[in-house]
Amino acid sequence: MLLSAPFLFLIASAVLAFIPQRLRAPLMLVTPVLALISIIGFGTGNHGVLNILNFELVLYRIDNLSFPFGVIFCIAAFLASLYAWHVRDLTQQVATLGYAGAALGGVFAGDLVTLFIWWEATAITSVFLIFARGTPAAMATGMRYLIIQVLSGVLLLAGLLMHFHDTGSIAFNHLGLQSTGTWLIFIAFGIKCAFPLMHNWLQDAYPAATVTGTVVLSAFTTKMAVYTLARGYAGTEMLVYIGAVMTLFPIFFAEIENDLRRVLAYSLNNQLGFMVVGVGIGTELALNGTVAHAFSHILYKSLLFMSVGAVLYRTGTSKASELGGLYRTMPITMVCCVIGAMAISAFPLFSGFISKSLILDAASKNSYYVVWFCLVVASAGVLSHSGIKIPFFTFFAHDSGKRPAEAPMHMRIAMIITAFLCVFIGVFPGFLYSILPHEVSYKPYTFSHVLTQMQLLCFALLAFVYLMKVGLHPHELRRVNIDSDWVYRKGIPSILPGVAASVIALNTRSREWALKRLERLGIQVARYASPTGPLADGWGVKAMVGAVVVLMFAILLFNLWPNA
Amino acid sequence: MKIYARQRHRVLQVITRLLVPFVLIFGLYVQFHGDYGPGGGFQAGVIFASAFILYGLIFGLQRTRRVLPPSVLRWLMSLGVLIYAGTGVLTMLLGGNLLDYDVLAHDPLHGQHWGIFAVELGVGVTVTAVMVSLFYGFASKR
Amino acid sequence: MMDQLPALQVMLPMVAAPLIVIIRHPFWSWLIATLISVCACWVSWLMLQQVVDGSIIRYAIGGWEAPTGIEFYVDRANAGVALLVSGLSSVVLVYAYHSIKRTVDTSKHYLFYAGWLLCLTGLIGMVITGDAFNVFVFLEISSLSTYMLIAFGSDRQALVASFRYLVMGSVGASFILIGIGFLYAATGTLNMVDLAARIPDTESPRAVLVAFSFLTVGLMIKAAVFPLHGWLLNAYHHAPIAVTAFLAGTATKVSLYILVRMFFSIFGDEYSFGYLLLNWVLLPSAIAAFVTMSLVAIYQTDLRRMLAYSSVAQIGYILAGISLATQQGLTAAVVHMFNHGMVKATLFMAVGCVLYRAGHAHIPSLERMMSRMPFTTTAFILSGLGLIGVPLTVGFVSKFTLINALMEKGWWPAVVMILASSVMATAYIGRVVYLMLFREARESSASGEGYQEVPLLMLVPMYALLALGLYFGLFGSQTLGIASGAAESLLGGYQ
Amino acid sequence: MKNDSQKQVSDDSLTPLAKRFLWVESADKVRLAIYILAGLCAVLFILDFVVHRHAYAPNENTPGFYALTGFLAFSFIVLGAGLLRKLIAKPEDYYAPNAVDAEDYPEEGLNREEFAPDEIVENKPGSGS
Repeated sequence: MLLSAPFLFLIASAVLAFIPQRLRAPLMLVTPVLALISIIGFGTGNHGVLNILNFELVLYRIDNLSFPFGVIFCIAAFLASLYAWHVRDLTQQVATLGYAGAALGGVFAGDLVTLFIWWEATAITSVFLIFARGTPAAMATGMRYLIIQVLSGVLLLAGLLMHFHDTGSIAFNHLGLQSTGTWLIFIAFGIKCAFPLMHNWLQDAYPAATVTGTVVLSAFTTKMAVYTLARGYAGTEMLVYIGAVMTLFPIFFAEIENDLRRVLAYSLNNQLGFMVVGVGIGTELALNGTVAHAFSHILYKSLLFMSVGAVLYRTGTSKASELGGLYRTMPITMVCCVIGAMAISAFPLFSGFISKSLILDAASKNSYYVVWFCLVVASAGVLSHSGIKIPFFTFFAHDSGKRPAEAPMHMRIAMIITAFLCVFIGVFPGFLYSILPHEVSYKPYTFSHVLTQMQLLCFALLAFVYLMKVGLHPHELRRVNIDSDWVYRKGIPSILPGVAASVIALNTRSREWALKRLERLGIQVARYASPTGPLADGWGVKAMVGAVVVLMFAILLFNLWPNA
Repeated sequence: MKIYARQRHRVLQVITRLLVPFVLIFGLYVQFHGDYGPGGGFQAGVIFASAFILYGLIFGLQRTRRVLPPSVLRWLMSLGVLIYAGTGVLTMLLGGNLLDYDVLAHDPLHGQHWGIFAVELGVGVTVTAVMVSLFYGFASKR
Repeated sequence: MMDQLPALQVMLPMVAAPLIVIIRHPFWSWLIATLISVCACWVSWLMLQQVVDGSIIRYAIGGWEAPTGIEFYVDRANAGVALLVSGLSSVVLVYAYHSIKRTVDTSKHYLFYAGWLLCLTGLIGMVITGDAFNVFVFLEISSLSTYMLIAFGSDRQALVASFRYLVMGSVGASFILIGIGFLYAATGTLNMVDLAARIPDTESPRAVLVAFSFLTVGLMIKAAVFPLHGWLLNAYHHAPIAVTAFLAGTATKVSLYILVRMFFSIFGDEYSFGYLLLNWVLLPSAIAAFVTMSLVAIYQTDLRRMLAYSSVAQIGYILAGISLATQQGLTAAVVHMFNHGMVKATLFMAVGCVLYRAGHAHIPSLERMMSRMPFTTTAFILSGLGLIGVPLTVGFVSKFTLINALMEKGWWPAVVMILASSVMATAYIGRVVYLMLFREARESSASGEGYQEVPLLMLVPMYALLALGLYFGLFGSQTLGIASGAAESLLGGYQ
Repeated sequence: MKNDSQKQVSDDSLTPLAKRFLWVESADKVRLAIYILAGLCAVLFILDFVVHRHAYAPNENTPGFYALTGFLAFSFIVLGAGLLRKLIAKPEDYYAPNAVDAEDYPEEGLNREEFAPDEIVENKPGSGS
């Protein structure tokens, strides 16, 4: 069991702390490779079945659905480690491996209890990637992130307990929305999957992480959530509509967002929407689409985060308003970024094309026409914020005058490998299709499909050109845009003083009274429980004998009762 | 308790000297007659010890300690327990259950006889030693 | 020889104790005690193997068959408890060598180890005997030697503590004796199996009732059930730490075992709980135990005392499981006896290590223990997690089973109370852990020399026990399986 | 497209890869690119009338459906987003000090390095750091 992929990561992350500096980065590269070998070596089936407390815990379930996620997680961990070769911060290194291991553990968990443990582990390990930025603001952001993640875990725990109480089983198979317990689990998954109105943590936290941390963060948590949804709630119709909303609304926010890493976070949210729609449809084709899209998404989203991260690494900013014209001195980063942008926009011959179309096809085949149309619109939107905005405002547009050096060697290698994979999957979809959960008969490269996609994208591009020429395209401004998280970040805190003031004004006396009571209670408790207090001390022989008499009396009384 | 070891208790001393052997013999009698009649290790031990206690009352602690040093007592205490437990172990070694005296001799009757004898001896030795050391303990501490 | 195991179990330490007194050599007496204890442990392991399938060993002492003679009665339940007792004794004895050398005068070592073996004899005897009066005899053997062991504590308070325990223990023992006497008067037998058979048709139910009440209260004193726990605190606090570790793991558990045996096997759960409403006494005192004692533990300043209070609280959990009188509740109780025995012994051993180097166990002075005694601190923290009941530890296994059992019966308030007391346990363990790990040493104590780690002979047994605890935490189904079998044996009464 | 005075790096010292993209500086060439795009769009649009597509969704077969959708959706999103910004945009330090929006990325996590043409020329692209 120690050789299973999650534990390999955990062991490696523990070992990191004890080996010299120069061996750490290589170890981080080797671990994902070993883990991948382990996943393939174990083969499909339930491994590591433990019987604890009469529960059957399945620590390592490899099947058609979890296998592709395991593979892509290993790849993502490898690429992120390569990208982070320069990092000398032990905390981040340990967190990276631990986080990847926890996410793998979640994906391979065959029961809800194991899932819960890994679920919380992802939260706890990943937050260090945000803390590692080291500023007080990052600490605050990390705490917000952690609270929401842990809340998700708590909901999962509550849900699984209720589910266990209802059914007597903790197996993690199809759950469906059938009871309060499964609803709670659904919400827990939804939080990590950034459902609308539960999404804020994503956009809040990812831009606050370190350069390399964001790359790591982007790969795991949300995709683990997509996996759990696909496992537990495939075919739940509500997900189709949730997913449709998810694809649409982040686009608008992404469009006007200045921080490019937050743009990418919104775009990540939008891409998750596609996957959630796939899960909601729940047919074999749709699930294939979800898995395929998660697979290719991890790659191109990592690539985009890497390129923006490289820019940040060299220039100190990732704000669109501060950047521009960097193609001169960072051409390789630029090319990689453009490849990532084309992949996410689903240009033919790129990975997004062959995965997203599965979901779109499933939507129209199952008569979700409105949703299908939303997805088409969203595809145009993806082009707007990720396909054009990211590379254009970073590397072209107006010249910011910045002349940073090209990204470091290891970053370039990481980006080139990732870019290659994006193209490779797009050109040879068979490789990806062969590891999908179900048999794939879909042919992405039909003439009409290529044609319609090209029409969509080219006309969208045309619209972009037109809007730029007319000057209607929003300028990049140093602004933040409030999202629904305003409610708990500003709204409630701003109302609170007012409410509190009125409460105080109205109830000063009663509050004081209550506080005094509480304080007195505290003092009383402390007095009784303190080492010299009566609860703790004073159990002399006399008191004890007294207690004996009382107890004896009580027992006799209770015993005689029925006789009398 | 105060120990008087003075000349003016000559009468007591003489009588004690006379009494002690009889007490001891009576103790032994109770001990060894225990398996047929009233008696046994506990009673015998106490009677046996009372001889020493009497001696100690009259002649003082020092002299009694010379007769029966505490180190010997400790040894005797353990020995008694060992005799008792050893009998049990012996029966086990001989193939019976714990304290199954039947196996100690050729026929069960003799076996029972020997077994009780040994066990009671152990009890007697221990009780004697414990009683005397209790006496020492109380007498020496004020 | 295999059929002589029950007798061997008792005779080994009993023969060795006087031998040690004769030998009188500190080292050799330690070695003999340890070896004998290990042998006893091995014997009880073999015994458990014989009965784990549900069979029963009945060993007639002196060849006199049951109702007439005294017998040892071994089934799954008490073989397990015997293994716990002898196993903990062995581990703690290995550990005790250095620790005792520090606290007890060398010239008295032989007495200490002889007393230890006698205590072991008594405890094991209580567990495996099938005769009610014999229970009392062995109880006295173990109690008397325990008083002695406690009095070996290094400070003068130890004598007082020992004396207080002696008074309370004697009250308890006499209650038990009176109870047994009434039982004998009512039924004319002392053999437990026979008692169980005769009690239902006895002509004097009042006498049985009184016997039941006396036995219950007497055993509750010996088991330190909540309002009767007063002796335990000082005893655990002032006894030599090895003794505390041993007693905390075994003595109260054995009494609880006798209590369970009595409730379920002799009187039968119908009688104890269905008819006599005992859970109106047991459950309230259990809940009061784990709520108030956990609360009190938070405020303690001495580590030993804190753990002593926590012990009383944990006994409350076991009692709560017993008072459920269901298969699952009893399983929880039995498994918690084991788990808590292991965890608490480990914790006290860790405290002993601290005492060994620091000379005190004053909680506020334990800052930065991690940097001074990393291994000890790690052991303390890990087993502390087990005490709290963090998932994947033994504490979780038993607490979870208990909560499940309570929920099955629908006793939600009790569940809430358990959760509340778990929070308190987190508070009192967490406070110590926080101090040990994080707080910067104050100037005054920082100026003192850093401690070193304790000798290997102390670390190894501690870690062995810790590893065992972790193992059973991960693979809880093994202990649960045995405990469930034990519960079955107990609930089923005598065949 | 402007501010040549800001450049400390002359275009000649750029790497060959970067030089290939210099056309974006020239307004003519950009215009040419736009014409090419427009031409491509026209071709794609016409193809729609020629090719028969198999479709599930209603209207999907209507010629120009995708073209129109792409153009309109994009415009709608961009314009809608512009309006949205009017509603929700706040100064960058709106959430400060509890958010990273307004702060600079900590220097210790960065490796700012100016482009050094000599080094690139010597080593050719793909080296450095």
